[in-house]
Amino acid sequence: MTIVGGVGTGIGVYTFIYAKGASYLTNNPEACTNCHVMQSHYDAWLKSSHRSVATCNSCHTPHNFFGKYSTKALNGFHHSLAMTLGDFHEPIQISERNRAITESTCRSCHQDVVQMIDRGHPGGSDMSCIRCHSNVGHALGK
Amino acid sequence: VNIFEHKQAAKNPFYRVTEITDETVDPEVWGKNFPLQFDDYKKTVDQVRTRFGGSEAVPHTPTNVDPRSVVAQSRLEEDPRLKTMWSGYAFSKDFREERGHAFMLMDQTYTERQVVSKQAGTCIHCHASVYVPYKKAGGGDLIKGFEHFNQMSYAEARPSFTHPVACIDCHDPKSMQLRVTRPGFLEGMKALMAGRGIKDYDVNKMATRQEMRSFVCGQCHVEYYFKGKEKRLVYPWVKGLNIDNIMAYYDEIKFKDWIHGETGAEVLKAQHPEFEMWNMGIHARSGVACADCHMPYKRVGALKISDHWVRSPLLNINAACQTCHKWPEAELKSRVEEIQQKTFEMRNIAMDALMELIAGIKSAKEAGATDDQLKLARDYQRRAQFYLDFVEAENSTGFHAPQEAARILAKSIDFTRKGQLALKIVKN
Amino acid sequence: VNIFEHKQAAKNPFYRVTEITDETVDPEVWGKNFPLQFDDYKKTVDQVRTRFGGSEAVPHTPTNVDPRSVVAQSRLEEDPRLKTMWSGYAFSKDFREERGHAFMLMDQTYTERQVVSKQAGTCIHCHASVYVPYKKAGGGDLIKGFEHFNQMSYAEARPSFTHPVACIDCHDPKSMQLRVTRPGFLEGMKALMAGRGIKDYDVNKMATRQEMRSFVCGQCHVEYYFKGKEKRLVYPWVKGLNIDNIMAYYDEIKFKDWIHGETGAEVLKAQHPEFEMWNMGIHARSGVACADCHMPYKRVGALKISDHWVRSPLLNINAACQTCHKWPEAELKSRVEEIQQKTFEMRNIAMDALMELIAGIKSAKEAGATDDQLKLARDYQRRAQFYLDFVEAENSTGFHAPQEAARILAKSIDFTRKGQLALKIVKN
Ligand code: HEC
Ligand code: HEC
Ligand code: HEC
Ligand code: HEC
Ligand code: HEC
Ligand code: HEC
Ligand code: HEC
Ligand code: HEC
Ligand code: HEC
Ligand code: HEC
Ligand code: HEC
Ligand code: HEC
Ligand code: HEC
Ligand code: HEC
Ligand SMILES: [Ca+2]
Ligand SMILES: [Ca+2]
Repeated sequence: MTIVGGVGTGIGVYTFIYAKGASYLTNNPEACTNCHVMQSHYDAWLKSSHRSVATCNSCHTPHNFFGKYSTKALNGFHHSLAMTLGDFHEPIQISERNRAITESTCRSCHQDVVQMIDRGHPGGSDMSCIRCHSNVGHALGK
Repeated sequence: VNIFEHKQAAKNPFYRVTEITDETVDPEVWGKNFPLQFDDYKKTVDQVRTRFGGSEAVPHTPTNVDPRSVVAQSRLEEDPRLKTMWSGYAFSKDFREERGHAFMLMDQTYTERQVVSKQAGTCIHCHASVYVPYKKAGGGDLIKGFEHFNQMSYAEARPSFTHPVACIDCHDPKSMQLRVTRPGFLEGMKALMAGRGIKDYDVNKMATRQEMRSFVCGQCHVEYYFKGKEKRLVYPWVKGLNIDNIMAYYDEIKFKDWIHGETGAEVLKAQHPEFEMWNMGIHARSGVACADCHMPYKRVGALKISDHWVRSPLLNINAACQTCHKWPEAELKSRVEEIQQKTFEMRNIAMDALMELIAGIKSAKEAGATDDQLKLARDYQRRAQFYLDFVEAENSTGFHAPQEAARILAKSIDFTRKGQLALKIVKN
Repeated sequence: VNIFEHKQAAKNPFYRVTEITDETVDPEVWGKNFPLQFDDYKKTVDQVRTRFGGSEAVPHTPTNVDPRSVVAQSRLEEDPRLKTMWSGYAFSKDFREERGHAFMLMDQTYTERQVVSKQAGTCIHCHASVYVPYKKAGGGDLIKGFEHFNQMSYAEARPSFTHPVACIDCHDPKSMQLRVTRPGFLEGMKALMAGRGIKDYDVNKMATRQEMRSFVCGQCHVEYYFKGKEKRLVYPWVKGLNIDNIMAYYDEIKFKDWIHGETGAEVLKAQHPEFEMWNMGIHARSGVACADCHMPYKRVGALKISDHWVRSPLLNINAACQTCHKWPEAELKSRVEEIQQKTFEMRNIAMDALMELIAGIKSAKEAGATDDQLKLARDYQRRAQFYLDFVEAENSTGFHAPQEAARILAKSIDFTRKGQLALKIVKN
């Protein structure tokens, strides 16, 4: 763990720049495909129902300025770290935090539609949009 | 846990034109606030057949005892072997395909089973909006009211109830959150959870929202029996939800529903174990709830709502299945029907086998075999019949848990086989 | 640094350092061009057990007849009932869990079945790289070479083959496209398709790429029999791929594998019908191929290659399943094992039942029952046994088609039941 942290910071910066890290901060989906491991998501996104209405960042960063860039910074760090060490889980899995962000972005765009069904519950409201709509962004495998 | 949850709790998205309280039974009143849901709710009067489900509208000449002008098709006429299986029990006189929720009170009141044998007040638990009448009769205590009606005859209890299952049976009128109002389910789940080491389980406090989307249906779509003289409604789940657990429980308490008319075996009737079977299937395991398929979301104008026209998903494949499965409708339908066809094939094999066992015991009895000599064969009949009936009575024809339904039928056939062998020994 | 390498690798996936032709059998030569695939291919020597699959490395003291120092566990020792089922047949002497492709030629050569009965040259069809030797022996004609070796004894044929299944058996050396090289499969599919109204079906010309990802496995992982004196290898699919079709076919041609040692019944041996079972399951129906699960894509640098370490997907769940199913590994594993456990439960019920039937026929025979009197019971044994063996011999323990496996076992139990009843009539 400690080794990962120490090495990560050093090489991470290098990797970030090498892999066209700067374009990561834009909204252009192609920014994500600078890494080939994102290619299949990009390809699937091109065929998805959201292709013309939402970019990667529309779903993967919170819909407010500070949330967006802090998320990107954090994710950017994990990304270059993972890329550098090359030992991430395959297939790639979304983290809990990023899943929650994605869920919040669905609600942010579709508030009107879902206002009647999206409510709390005493035992916990585990209403998840992607339980049913897992294919909206990019249908992999299916 | 989820970062978006705080915001949600505060939301109260419902615009109300009239006040509804914990005493408002009439769905029409609720419908003033929620016209979209109410409109769909009323559609459960529709009758359309699918290959194995839905229901067929069969004309009926109204009589004094049974004023219905339309009923569902008789299952006894479709398959007379059922009469033999249920010989000596009210089910052998009248058993029909079930239809929409709108009919539940009427169909219970006028089934011929009421005529041939005196039914208990307990019956009402699953065929009417009972929440308010139970609470009233119990002086505010739901359970007391439940016990009160259980001990009446059906005829005595019946006048206190007016509506089939209504909004108040599934919803909290203030928040519109789902809630369970059925004592049978509340107590059944408590027993089940206790068996799993969870004490004092309270469905309404501890279940998640997604669980509730099945639990409100599990209030009624379950196997049950009437316990003791008080005719308390009990869901037999202390040992667990699967059929082996349930059988073990009935054996332990030596329960029987009736004595078989042709063989003298102490037999059991299985009833609509949709909740139990669903629980054994891959959809439950994947977190897919009854409401996901039987009340899928639909869009009305700009709004998404739950379709309150509870019915066969095969009549609504697009909304019920296609959000999760991107196969064409015809393909999805044929996947279901192939599963059902195989279940039906095995059910028929098990049924034919059972008929032979019953005939065998009957003729051994007539030939003078003693109770002692017939004991084993009868015990196998009890098992063979309960296992078969568990799949027969379950209304998805195997779809809710295909492999489990097949496993149950395989065991049924094996019990029959052993019963027939036990008879052979008698004869030799 | 990784990324640098990745980018490099992406540019040129295939370096051809050596020429390979339609006569190059040795995978090591192919491996010069495709080192990644070759590396994985070699790993099939690994032996790891899963709950029901994989294989266990069991030490073996080399002898003159059998020089292997490691074998897989004996299934006969694990379940001695198998010996009774196969009584009178070589399988009752030696039957082991199958292991990786690397062992196929060795395990066939040294199985004790070779010792107790003279095996045919036909056997080699599925246990060696046969493409080049067949073509050579046939003077360029694959089918002629096939016929040539079929009619030899195994011992005579054996020296012409050197490698277990090799690259050339599945790949066209020029394009690396998949191809089917096995006469048994080419002819079996032709017959199957003709039955469906498609004339002159040619796998290598008419199958889609996704189909080929299963067909290359269907070359060997199928039910088969040796036809006539020429011992031609035939896949019994003329009437269709499911067990009812296959049974009907064997009945029509009055085929038997052997006469049962204890009962005298004319019985059949089912063998590894993975292709047939898979075909009856939901994955096949959804277009999921053998290679998707048993040779899933894996990433090596920037390349995605097919994992040529063909093995149990349970040893590789993330690559084999998680591309399609986003459940945690432990959950996926337990889904499979639950299906398998239920299949195993039913298999055991059917097996116990069969043991009783065999004992029954045997003792009736010993008590002097005539062939005529035993005819019906023996016929039911034939059926009960073939259906049971179809699931027993299928190597996924039900996973490839859970409901179908259960249906087959339910029918097996029913055949046994009828067999025992037929015996009862004899006795009375
Ligand atoms: C530096 C190369 C690179 C770039 C550029 C990149 N990714 Fe990734 N991404 C990866 C790698 C490697 C992983 C797997 C890491 C892991 O699982 O922790 C990953 C994982 C993810 C995950 C799942 C893991 C998680 O933390 O939730 C998401 C979501 C994701 N990427 C989205 C994006 C988006 C959106 C962009 C563009 C804004 C992007 N990626 C650009 C390399 C990259
Ligand atoms: C319409 C919303 C949406 C868009 C647009 C979108 N995604 Fe996603 N993404 C999701 C959702 C939802 C998940 C979680 C999927 C799951 O867990 O089933 C996800 C998960 C991921 C993951 C984690 C791995 C996985 O498959 O679960 C990666 C990587 C990813 N997205 C990358 C991208 C990239 C790159 C783009 C742009 C080319 C993109 N996404 C566009 C909604 C979206
Ligand atoms: C940037 C805004 C935005 C985000 C973020 C977004 N959507 Fe959408 N979505 C749209 C728009 C715009 C449409 C098309 C217009 C319409 O029909 O409302 C759409 C259409 C849809 C549809 C109907 C078409 C289809 O694919 O079946 C669904 C379902 C849907 N979105 C679900 C989701 C879910 C689930 C998420 C989160 C994982 C999400 N959306 C995230 C803007 C967004
Ligand atoms: C994954 C989808 C799915 C889930 C989840 C599901 N069902 Fe079903 N159900 C079906 C299908 C499909 C049928 C077969 C309908 C037919 O034959 O027409 C069916 C049949 C039924 C029937 C008979 C309907 C008829 O038309 O005769 C009842 C009652 C029923 N289900 C209740 C339930 C209950 C209660 C639950 C939860 C405990 C549940 N179902 C969960 C899909 C589902
Ligand atoms: C209060 C008891 C009760 C509750 C709660 C209940 N049901 Fe029913 N359900 C019944 C009865 C009784 C019938 C049969 C009515 C008849 O045949 O007259 C029925 C019939 C059905 C049918 C058959 C319709 C047809 O056309 O054949 C389906 C499907 C169904 N219910 C699903 C559900 C689902 C899903 C839920 C939960 C959302 C649910 N039920 C909740 C008692 C209940
Ligand atoms: C635990 C809940 C429950 C109890 C208690 C209950 N029912 Fe039902 N009943 C149902 C459900 C659910 C259905 C619909 C599914 C089915 O028919 O299999 C149904 C269907 C019916 C039907 C229509 C189909 C048929 O069987 O002809 C009749 C009539 C009926 N019940 C009568 C009764 C009577 C009489 C009693 C009391 C002895 C009773 N019910 C007790 C839940 C219950
Ligand atoms: C239980 C399954 C389920 C869940 C959970 C779910 N949806 Fe849906 N959603 C559906 C179905 C079914 C439809 C199709 C309704 C129709 O076509 O009538 C739909 C339709 C939609 C549409 C498109 C309406 C249209 O036709 O344009 C949007 C947008 C949408 N959902 C967003 C969401 C969001 C956001 C969430 C999470 C808050 C969510 N959904 C949760 C099942 C679900
Ligand atoms: C058999 C049970 C049942 C009955 C009876 C019932 N509902 Fe529902 N209702 C549900 C379920 C399940 C949901 C989905 C709730 C969730 O996901 O939290 C729901 C959701 C709702 C919602 C929230 C918005 C939506 O559509 O999802 C409203 C409003 C509603 N019902 C009104 C009514 C009204 C009005 C009646 C009577 C006319 C009624 N319900 C009868 C089971 C029922
Ligand atoms: C909310 C999501 C969801 C809905 C709605 C849903 N399913 Fe499924 N279904 C699943 C999942 C998850 C699986 C398990 C396989 C997997 O993990 O992908 C599954 C598995 C299946 C299978 C294979 C299992 C088997 O028993 O052979 C069939 C067939 C199937 N579904 C049909 C249907 C049909 C028909 C409907 C509608 C009546 C339906 N499903 C509704 C999510 C869903
Ligand atoms: C959806 C995934 C999937 C597909 C498609 C599939 N299999 Fe399997 N297969 C499995 C699983 C899971 C097992 C059980 C492994 C175990 O028990 O360890 C298995 C077991 C096997 C085994 C025994 C393996 C062992 O370790 O003993 C063989 C041989 C096999 N499959 C061959 C095939 C063939 C040939 C096909 C195509 C005709 C096929 N499989 C299609 C998932 C699959
Ligand atoms: C149609 C293809 C095919 C033919 C022909 C064939 N095999 Fe096999 N054999 C297989 C497959 C596939 C396996 C692995 C699956 C299994 O063992 O069930 C196997 C496994 C074996 C094994 C290892 C497991 C065991 O049974 O102990 C032996 C030994 C074996 N075969 C011997 C033979 C002999 C001897 C013959 C000729 C009588 C023969 N095989 C003919 C395909 C074939
Ligand atoms: C030339 C015949 C042949 C072909 C082609 C073939 N197999 Fe096999 N396979 C065998 C034999 C024989 C064995 C058993 C070897 C032994 O036990 O010595 C076997 C064993 C296996 C095993 C068991 C491994 C274990 O550890 O238990 C799996 C899994 C398997 N094969 C899958 C496949 C798949 C997937 C394909 C196609 C991609 C395929 N096979 C193609 C003949 C073949
Ligand atoms: C039992 C059948 C089988 C054998 C033996 C086999 N392969 Fe393959 N191979 C496959 C399958 C299946 C694919 C996937 C092809 C596709 O999707 O079109 C594949 C794909 C490939 C590819 C294309 C890239 C990739 O990885 O998907 C290469 C290169 C390859 N194999 C080389 C070899 C070499 C070298 C050998 C011998 C060491 C070999 N193969 C032996 C079945 C086999
Ligand atoms: C290429 C896609 C793909 C792969 C790889 C795959 N599956 Fe599936 N699986 C499916 C589809 C499609 C269904 C059918 C349900 C549906 O339509 O969503 C399914 C259904 C299932 C089901 C429910 C059916 C049943 O029989 O109960 C299980 C369990 C399952 N898969 C497990 C696995 C396991 C374990 C693996 C890996 C060994 C695997 N799958 C690999 C696509 C796949
Ligand atoms: Ca019905
Ligand atoms: Ca094995």
